[in-house]
Amino acid sequence: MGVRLGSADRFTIDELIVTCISRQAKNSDLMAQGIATPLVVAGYILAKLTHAPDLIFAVAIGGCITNSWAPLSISRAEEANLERPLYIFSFDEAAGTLMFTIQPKEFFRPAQVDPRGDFNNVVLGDYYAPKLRLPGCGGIADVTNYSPRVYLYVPRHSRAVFVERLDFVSGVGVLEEEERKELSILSPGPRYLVTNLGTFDFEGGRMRLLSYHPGVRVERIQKKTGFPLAMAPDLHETPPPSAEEVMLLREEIDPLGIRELERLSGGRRRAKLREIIEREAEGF
Amino acid sequence: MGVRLGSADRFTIDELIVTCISRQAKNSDLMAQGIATPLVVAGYILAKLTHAPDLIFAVAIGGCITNSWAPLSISRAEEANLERPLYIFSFDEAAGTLMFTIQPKEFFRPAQVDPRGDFNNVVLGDYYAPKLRLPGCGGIADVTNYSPRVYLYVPRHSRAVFVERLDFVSGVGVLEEEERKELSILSPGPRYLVTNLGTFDFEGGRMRLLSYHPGVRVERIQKKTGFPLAMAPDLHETPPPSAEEVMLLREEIDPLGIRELERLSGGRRRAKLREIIEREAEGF
Amino acid sequence: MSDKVVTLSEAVGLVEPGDTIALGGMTLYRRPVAFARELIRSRVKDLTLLALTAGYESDLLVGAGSVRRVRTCYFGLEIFGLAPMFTKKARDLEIIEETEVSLALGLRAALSGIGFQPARAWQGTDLLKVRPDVKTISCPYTGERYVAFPAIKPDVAVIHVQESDCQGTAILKGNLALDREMALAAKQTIITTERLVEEVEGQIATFPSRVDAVVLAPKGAYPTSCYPYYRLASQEVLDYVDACSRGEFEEYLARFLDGGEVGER
Amino acid sequence: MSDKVVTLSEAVGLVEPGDTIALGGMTLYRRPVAFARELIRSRVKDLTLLALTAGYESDLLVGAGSVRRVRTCYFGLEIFGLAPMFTKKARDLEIIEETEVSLALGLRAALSGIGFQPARAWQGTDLLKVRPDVKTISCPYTGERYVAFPAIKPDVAVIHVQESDCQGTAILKGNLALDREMALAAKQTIITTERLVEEVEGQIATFPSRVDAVVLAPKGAYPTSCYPYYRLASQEVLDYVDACSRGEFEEYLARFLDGGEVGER
Repeated sequence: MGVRLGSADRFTIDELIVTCISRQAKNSDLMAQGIATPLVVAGYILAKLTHAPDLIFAVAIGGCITNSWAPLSISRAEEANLERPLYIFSFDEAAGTLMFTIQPKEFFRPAQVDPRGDFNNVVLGDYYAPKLRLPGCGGIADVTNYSPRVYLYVPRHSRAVFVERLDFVSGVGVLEEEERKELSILSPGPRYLVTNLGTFDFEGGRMRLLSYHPGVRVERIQKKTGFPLAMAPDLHETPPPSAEEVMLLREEIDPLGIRELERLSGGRRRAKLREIIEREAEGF
Repeated sequence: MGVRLGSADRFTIDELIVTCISRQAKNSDLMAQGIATPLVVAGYILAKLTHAPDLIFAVAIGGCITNSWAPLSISRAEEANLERPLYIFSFDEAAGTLMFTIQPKEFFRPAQVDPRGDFNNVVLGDYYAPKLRLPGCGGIADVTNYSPRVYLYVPRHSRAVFVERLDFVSGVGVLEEEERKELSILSPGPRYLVTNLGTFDFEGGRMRLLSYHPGVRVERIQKKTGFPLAMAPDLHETPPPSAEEVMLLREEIDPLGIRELERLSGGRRRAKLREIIEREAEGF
Repeated sequence: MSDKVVTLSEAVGLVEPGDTIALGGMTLYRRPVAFARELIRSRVKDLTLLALTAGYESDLLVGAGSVRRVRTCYFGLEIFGLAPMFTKKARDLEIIEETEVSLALGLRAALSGIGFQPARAWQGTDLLKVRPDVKTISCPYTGERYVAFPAIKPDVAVIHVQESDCQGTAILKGNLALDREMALAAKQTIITTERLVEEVEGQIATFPSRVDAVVLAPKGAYPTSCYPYYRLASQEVLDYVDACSRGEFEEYLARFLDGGEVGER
Repeated sequence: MSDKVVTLSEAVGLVEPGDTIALGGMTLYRRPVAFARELIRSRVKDLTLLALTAGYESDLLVGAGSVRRVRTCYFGLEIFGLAPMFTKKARDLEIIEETEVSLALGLRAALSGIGFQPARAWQGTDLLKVRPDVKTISCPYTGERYVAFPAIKPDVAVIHVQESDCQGTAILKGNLALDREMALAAKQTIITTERLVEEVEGQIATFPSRVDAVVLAPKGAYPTSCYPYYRLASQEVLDYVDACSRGEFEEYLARFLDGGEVGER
């Protein structure tokens, strides 16, 4: 979906997702950025430019902690992150001690999610004869053992993503107290999930609709989900981005529209990518 | 014992000990320096200025690795070490991984040594009602579990130091193969020992005289040792420092005579210390 | 100290078939691409490829058939999408699942000279099922069960750096990834460097006693980045993805192998 | 972000009787001496003193009766000799033997959120006899027996730094000791700083989310050093040793407590 130009009260679904991500960041939070997550990066920067000016970022690209930001970029992300780092870490330190201790919030993008918030980034189909081998889970199987600040986002909500049973569990959801204890798991599971259709949590160990995005019917969300959803008592429409948020996103944070890549695939994605890279090369 | 001025073929026992330490350093070695060990620091620098120009130092004061050196100093040791460090480490890294991996040579000064090279830096007398509580063993109980490069020096050889049985074992000596395996100990025990009377090793698991210092009779060494010594087949006189080595020590490496402190105690030590500190304050 | 400077092809000669080879950098950042090119040319096979995150040059190694086994926590091209040859050949590769913690602590165990490192990780996931070699251990204090990650000791580590001296004392600018740990843990370590200098300045990243070969390889990470000297050559990576999507990996590989030490747009 | 700047006496107020208090720096280098002075004035007792190496201010704390228990791998005055009050009172103190590894890995276990860290250390020594709380563990891969060092979580860490901002983002120059680890592992962390700055430059050593109080304390490490601002005041340390050797600790202590925040020769 392209950016619809026009008055600022109009917004794309990408922009709504970014805004939802932004709203989960509180001031002074430390926010972790994985790789290939432009919607997340845009969301964090949006928070910093609006309600959370003291936000700090722990970034994988560049391997550092920084409180500065630059517009989204493909070719220049690393140098932007490393321009004024507060702390450069090795992954020995990051994975071994630092991330446990400073406990960043992080948004992960799962390929599959089950009703209690377990998720999968490793493989689709049978593990030993996969339909599709995915890149792997990075540090998700680590973080979801201890972090109270696991957040999820799914740019393309579908029954292929939200399944009753995962092909492979690589991220831990909301477990029963007894199971958590037996497995020495400290994490309470994912705290929040935003998709292109609505926002959710896993309160009580079952995925629950908190809000539906403007123009999306609850029935459609349920239909696109491979298991029955719980409904929050105060179920409501997701508040749209403000005019200022949309303006910041389009003009300051992501003028090249890199955030749109997360909702594209195949040839359309490659074409968009080439367009962005060419514009970057021209110095945008 | 003060520095005897005069022709350079004369030398003090401190200078002979320093020279023996120096000779254990091979070019390109990494040499670790603990705290309060001026004889060792002088020995390492002497090696660097003579046969081992590429020597690298891992220093506790300053917490870094460096290949530069400065004359011995009390007030300025830290800034000298930190002037041009190659690597600043935290003790988490140093103790946790780095020292095991880069395996420096280190000279330790034990308060007691037993026949097989176990040693003690924790307490004299009964542990729970000590005659004298010592500062503690630093990392000795760690290093002697794995390092093949443990070296010892004892500036005042006596029956109080070399005892049949230690009051407390805080450094591991030469164990039987079976015992080493049972205790997961990789270190073969101390490789070398220099005292004010001679040089030794622990070949075969028993302290063995390798060389007697000029003017020292073997009988005297045995008499000053609280257990029978083995004798090396090629037992010989310790080669004295060269004129150049003595000159370097007195004029370049330790013009203030800080190395002498290790052989003094009580009021004489404090007086010497005050003299050195005052000379340092005057800008020597 | 002995000068360890050799050619790329001499350095590749240190790699034996069957070796576990650890490549430094992250995905598309400071990867030893020039080394990978020479490694493919050498026709050494059966390698186990170890990487924090495997990207461009790893995919070429897989596509070229140099690799039998992969150990990484991520194999992909980040914003450029899936790694085409890894994705295509996944069924034929032996994939040893890793995560950030299992890689970091595996290397740390080797660096600490012990067999394992404990962590609160992996439990409740299927990773332990597909890694039956990974054991758990009970904490003697809390009674909790932790995963005991086994030591990882690569046969060869290859790290691309900004500056090194002739003995292998090198520095890294930005992005440390797991390079320092790989360089220390490996049985043999190869440094490829943008610049050979008389003496490096700043915090060193490698210790000469643990470095076996130094190769001068300017632009040796291209088309991946080498901060701050050059940035990621996004068009080149996209060309690779496009070529693969047209089924033209072999043609791309031929061009890549032809490319000499330096690629430029 | 909230400003955490308080006075020394407010910061000392965070320390409760019975607390384990971790002091940063090493022996005679970058010690929180101004804080120790205020701590003695506060008459808080029964403290467990944790230090990588305990030196000048630790000996004063012991002499003044603030400390009941000591956890360190070295308690002394380096080239100045034994720490007089520690040596004198050793029989009355509870001494928990530590080494570099047990301290470093104890803090690391806390930072990793687990109960222990394994190491090849202490075996064949008497340390395990006098630390019956320290257990061993069998490696599930090699079968070797390692020591399992228990997590150390200080109640309060006090770190003297060269520069900090008002929120507790601080830097350390030179000599890191175990300060970064103490500051992260402690339940509460107090920074005393030579300078308060708007924004620190360079690699940070502390994270504001883990800092509770910031105290401006110029010359706050005197007579120990604060590289590169001032060096070890050797004459002052020697005066202390001399005073103690004349049996005049109490007189020295009175002068020390009188000394205000800054001592100068």
